[in-house]
Amino acid sequence: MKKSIFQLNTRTVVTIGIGAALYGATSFIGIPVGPDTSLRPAIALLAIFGALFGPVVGFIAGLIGHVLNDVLTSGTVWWGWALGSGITAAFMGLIYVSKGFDPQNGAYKGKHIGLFIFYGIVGIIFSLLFSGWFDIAFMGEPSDKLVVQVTAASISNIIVFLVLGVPAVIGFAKRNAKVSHLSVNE
Amino acid sequence: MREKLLIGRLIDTGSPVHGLDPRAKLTAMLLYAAMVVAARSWPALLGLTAFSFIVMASTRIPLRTYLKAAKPLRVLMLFILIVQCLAVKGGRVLAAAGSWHVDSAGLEAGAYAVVRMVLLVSFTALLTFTTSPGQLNQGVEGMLRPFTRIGISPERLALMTGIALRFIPAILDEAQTIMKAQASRGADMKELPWKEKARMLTALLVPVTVGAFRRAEDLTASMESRGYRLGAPRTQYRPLIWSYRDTGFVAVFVLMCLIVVWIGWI
Amino acid sequence: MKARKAGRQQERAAPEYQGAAPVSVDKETCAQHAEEAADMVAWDNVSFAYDGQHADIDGVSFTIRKGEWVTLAGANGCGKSTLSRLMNGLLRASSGCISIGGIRLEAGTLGAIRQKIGMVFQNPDNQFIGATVEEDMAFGLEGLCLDAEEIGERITRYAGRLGIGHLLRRHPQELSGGQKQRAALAAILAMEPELIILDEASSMLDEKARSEMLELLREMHGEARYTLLSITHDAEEIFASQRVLVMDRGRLVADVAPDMLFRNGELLRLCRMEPPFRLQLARELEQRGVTAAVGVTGAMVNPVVEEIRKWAFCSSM
Amino acid sequence: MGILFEHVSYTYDARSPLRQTALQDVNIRLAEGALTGIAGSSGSGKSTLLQLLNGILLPTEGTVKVLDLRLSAGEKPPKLAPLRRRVGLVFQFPEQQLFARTLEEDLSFGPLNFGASPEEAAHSARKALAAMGLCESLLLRHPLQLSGGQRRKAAIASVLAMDPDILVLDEPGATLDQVSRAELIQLLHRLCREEGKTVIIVTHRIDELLPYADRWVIMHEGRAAFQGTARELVDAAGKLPDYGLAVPEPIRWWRELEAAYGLQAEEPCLSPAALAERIAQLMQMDARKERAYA
Ligand SMILES: Nc1ncnc2c1ncn2[C@@H]1O[C@H](COP(=O)(O)OP(=O)(O)OP(=O)(O)O)[C@@H](O)[C@H]1O
Ligand SMILES: Nc1ncnc2c1ncn2[C@@H]1O[C@H](COP(=O)(O)OP(=O)(O)OP(=O)(O)O)[C@@H](O)[C@H]1O
Ligand SMILES: [Mg+2]
Ligand SMILES: [Mg+2]
Repeated sequence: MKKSIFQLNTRTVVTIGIGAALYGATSFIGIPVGPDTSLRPAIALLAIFGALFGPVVGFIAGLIGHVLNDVLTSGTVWWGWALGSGITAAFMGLIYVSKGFDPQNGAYKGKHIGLFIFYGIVGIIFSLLFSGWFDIAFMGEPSDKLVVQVTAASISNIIVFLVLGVPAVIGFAKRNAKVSHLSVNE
Repeated sequence: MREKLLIGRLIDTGSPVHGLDPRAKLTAMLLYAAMVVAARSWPALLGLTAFSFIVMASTRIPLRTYLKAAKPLRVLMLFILIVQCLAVKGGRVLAAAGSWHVDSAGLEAGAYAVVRMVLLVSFTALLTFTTSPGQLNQGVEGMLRPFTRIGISPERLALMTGIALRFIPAILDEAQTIMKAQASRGADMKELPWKEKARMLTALLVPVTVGAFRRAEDLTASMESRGYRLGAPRTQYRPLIWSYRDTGFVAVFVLMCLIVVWIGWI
Repeated sequence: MKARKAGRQQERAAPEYQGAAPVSVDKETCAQHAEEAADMVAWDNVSFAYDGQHADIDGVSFTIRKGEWVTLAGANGCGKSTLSRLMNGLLRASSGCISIGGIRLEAGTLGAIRQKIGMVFQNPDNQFIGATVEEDMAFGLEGLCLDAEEIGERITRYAGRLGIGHLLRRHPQELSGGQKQRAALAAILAMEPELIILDEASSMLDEKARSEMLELLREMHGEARYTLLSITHDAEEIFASQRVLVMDRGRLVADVAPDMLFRNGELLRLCRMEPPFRLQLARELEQRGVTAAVGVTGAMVNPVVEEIRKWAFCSSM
Repeated sequence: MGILFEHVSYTYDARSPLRQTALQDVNIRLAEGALTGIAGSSGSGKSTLLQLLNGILLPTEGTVKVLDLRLSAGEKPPKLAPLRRRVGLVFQFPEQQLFARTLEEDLSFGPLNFGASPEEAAHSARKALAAMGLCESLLLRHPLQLSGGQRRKAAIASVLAMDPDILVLDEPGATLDQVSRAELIQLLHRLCREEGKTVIIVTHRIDELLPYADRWVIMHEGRAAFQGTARELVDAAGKLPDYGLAVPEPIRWWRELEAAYGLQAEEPCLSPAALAERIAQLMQMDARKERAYA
């Protein structure tokens, strides 16, 4: 059973909390590829939250997760990038709204995957442009640095999304098609 | 991994700053961030630096602990410095190699950006050094109160961030225990070749993710069986109390803000 | 059988309690139970299956009166934890009826019922909500709408009694196994719920902490306000309780007094228990012809003999 | 060779203001091929001690010598894979031990990593499962779909499947029913006697392990407060309350018997059967003596 995307019960709240924690925690892991940019497997998690719980949960979990990670590592929040994380997840979560897609019960079709990839890539690029613009506009960051950073981050995030995120969601859906009693879907 | 979290932790020295209302500290931090953005000249920046030192000193936490907070960003800072040096032209030529040359204006812009960053990062660490995550969360909840009108529920948000805060260390620990479990059965991340490492990373992320969702399940169970219901009335064990000292603290920041703007003006 | 099937179908249709999905049951039997307000817990023919086929809880009926202290015993995997999770609606019975404190467990009453039950889970790791032990204890108390003073008082009292007073500021993850278990217990006991369910809450405690916990439970039980259901494999804890429910492969097979359990070899085998050391010793002595009846001279043997008298053990084993 | 702790200390979060010293200046020798019991009140550092044994934690001070490896504070540790091949550690919480998608995958994870073929791995997985008395129908379940006790048995099985030389178990009996606990101890005892494995068990139920353990270590506030044989433990039993432990019942009985009959030189009988046998003997002697007087 798919729930409305705006329904908030204790479970959703906890899921968002734990999701944010997961994103925040895994954001520590990364293979550096540029200044302040790295291949972060955490991006795959945004895909998972989005696909499994919808854009709203994805957005909040991504945002809070990023903010907390920032707070915990340096004490400073880069709001542009934090919002960016949320936006990415929200875009990826658009797939949740489309008809017939329900990974929790193992229901998905080929076209969903195509759509998911499309949403994901658009989301990544859009959110990074947003973050870059935000930094220039509000934080007074030098713009040349940001061009490099945004490009590097887009590429690395798309790679992670395609290599880890999409297969993870498909794998999850496949598994749920078989096993009916996963702890997640009770 | 856990050690990385260190800088985000409370260091209890019992200073007056520790005792302030988290809302006051949050407001002050926002003002401070505004000051850093507004400080567009060297005198303003120096004034701000001096101000920062005074406030930092009043927390009785050693200065080097603050500097440590900025350490993870050193690569980024170096990068910014280099980019700025190469990009901004003007003033005296300091060094040249072929068609490349570094100008004094470039160096100045670079140094300027770096100082601002160090200030921002190390000073905002003050918030996390002097406030427990729970208090911080309570503070955020308090700050968001006015937004209830537009449909944001601060309690829920606070609960979400609270859970997230509580579980980040837990998840890191879990990742660590899974790594331990895998290592003690012969798959040590540290000792594997690169390609294997990538494979292991997935072998780590999957159980951590699944584990986290199971935690969500267990935690919901635990909360619900302690009678938690969304929106049900609750009392607070440590309610926030705003005192005149909090007003004073914020006032100092407002004043400093005005000074910075004023310096920028003249 | 039929009723169970119908229940399962419903379960599939509405896997969550939030929806108003009535459990298909005999309304009369339930009403009957609800009338007997002295019953804290009343189960009537409850079944449950994780996979929808093999009943993990199979037609279980029992009642626990207010103020009683009952132990649930049984071999590993016989369904004790499942039973406890059915009790507060974390799992949903496929058939049968559960009522707690006279209220029937169903979608609408879930909140009210959970208010009455305090439950310590088998694995202490995932049940901490707060970022410190203190915050965690406060979480439940805040939900009870107590004032700050009362909360503080209860935290100090219960943490002190369970010997974790010095750990209040710690992150739950930074505790040792036994410390975690005591912290989880303290958080529940501090809420002073009407019905306390302990799922192997003492399994990692050392002897001393265990007896401290038992002492506290005894005291709470003495106040007659609390009903206790403890799941345990520990003989000492079983002796402290008034009644033992023995489970075997999802069924309730016995409902006896603790000392009767230890006298009944058949039952002991079913729940894979062994009598405590002194009973084993007494039995061994008996097999060797050393009984209370035999004149015992040595100074030392007297205590054993006394024990033998106490448990009135002669030829039953 | 065996296992040697030399002035070992361990501090959690050593470099932070939140440091917690769990072990302080521990000096222990654990004999090879013996069954050692470790006890101590909760929070005394037992779990920490065990994790030092296979390099999961590295000492913050001092040196741990396991087999032919040295783990020293401040030194770069040698390659640990061979160590882990030979030291199997069962964690205190089985949830932390099991991570794979099915129990079968989990059980064969270790053997596969140490170079067994898939068939061999499957075989040792099944063997370990049988040794722990679990049903094969559980193999396809997710580890978290087991009951608490089954999960613990599965965690132990996952280590048994690797067939390590040194078996280290952290409270393996917690949440197991009593018969399973007794069976487990007998299994470990057999592995120790017949296959020469070194077995180290942390337990809160000293009485259950007493008849089997060759040596004991008692931890107290991060220090090794006592180490020695069962006989020495009986002699030192008076100090146990100081270490926050109750005197185990078998020891209490034996000490009374000892005092009454002057058996201080004897190897103590600590299982119900052995103790009863000894009491019966003593009483027969008494009876004979009485008859002789009469
Ligand atoms: N991850 C951790 N971070 C900080 N401190 C810890 C951590 N784990 C344990 N400690 C502390 O170290 C001390 C020793 O803990 P350890 O887990 O070794 O105890 P233990 O003897 O195994 O106890 P138990 O019988 O309760 O499991 C305890 O005081 C504990 O609070
Ligand atoms: N999530 C689950 N999915 C499927 N089966 C389960 C699940 N949890 C438990 N079981 C099965 O249900 C049965 C009862 O489990 P339960 O946890 O209630 O046992 P228990 O009596 O608490 O045992 P223990 O003493 O080992 O904790 C077991 O056979 C177990 O394998
Ligand atoms: Mg159980
Ligand atoms: Mg331990």
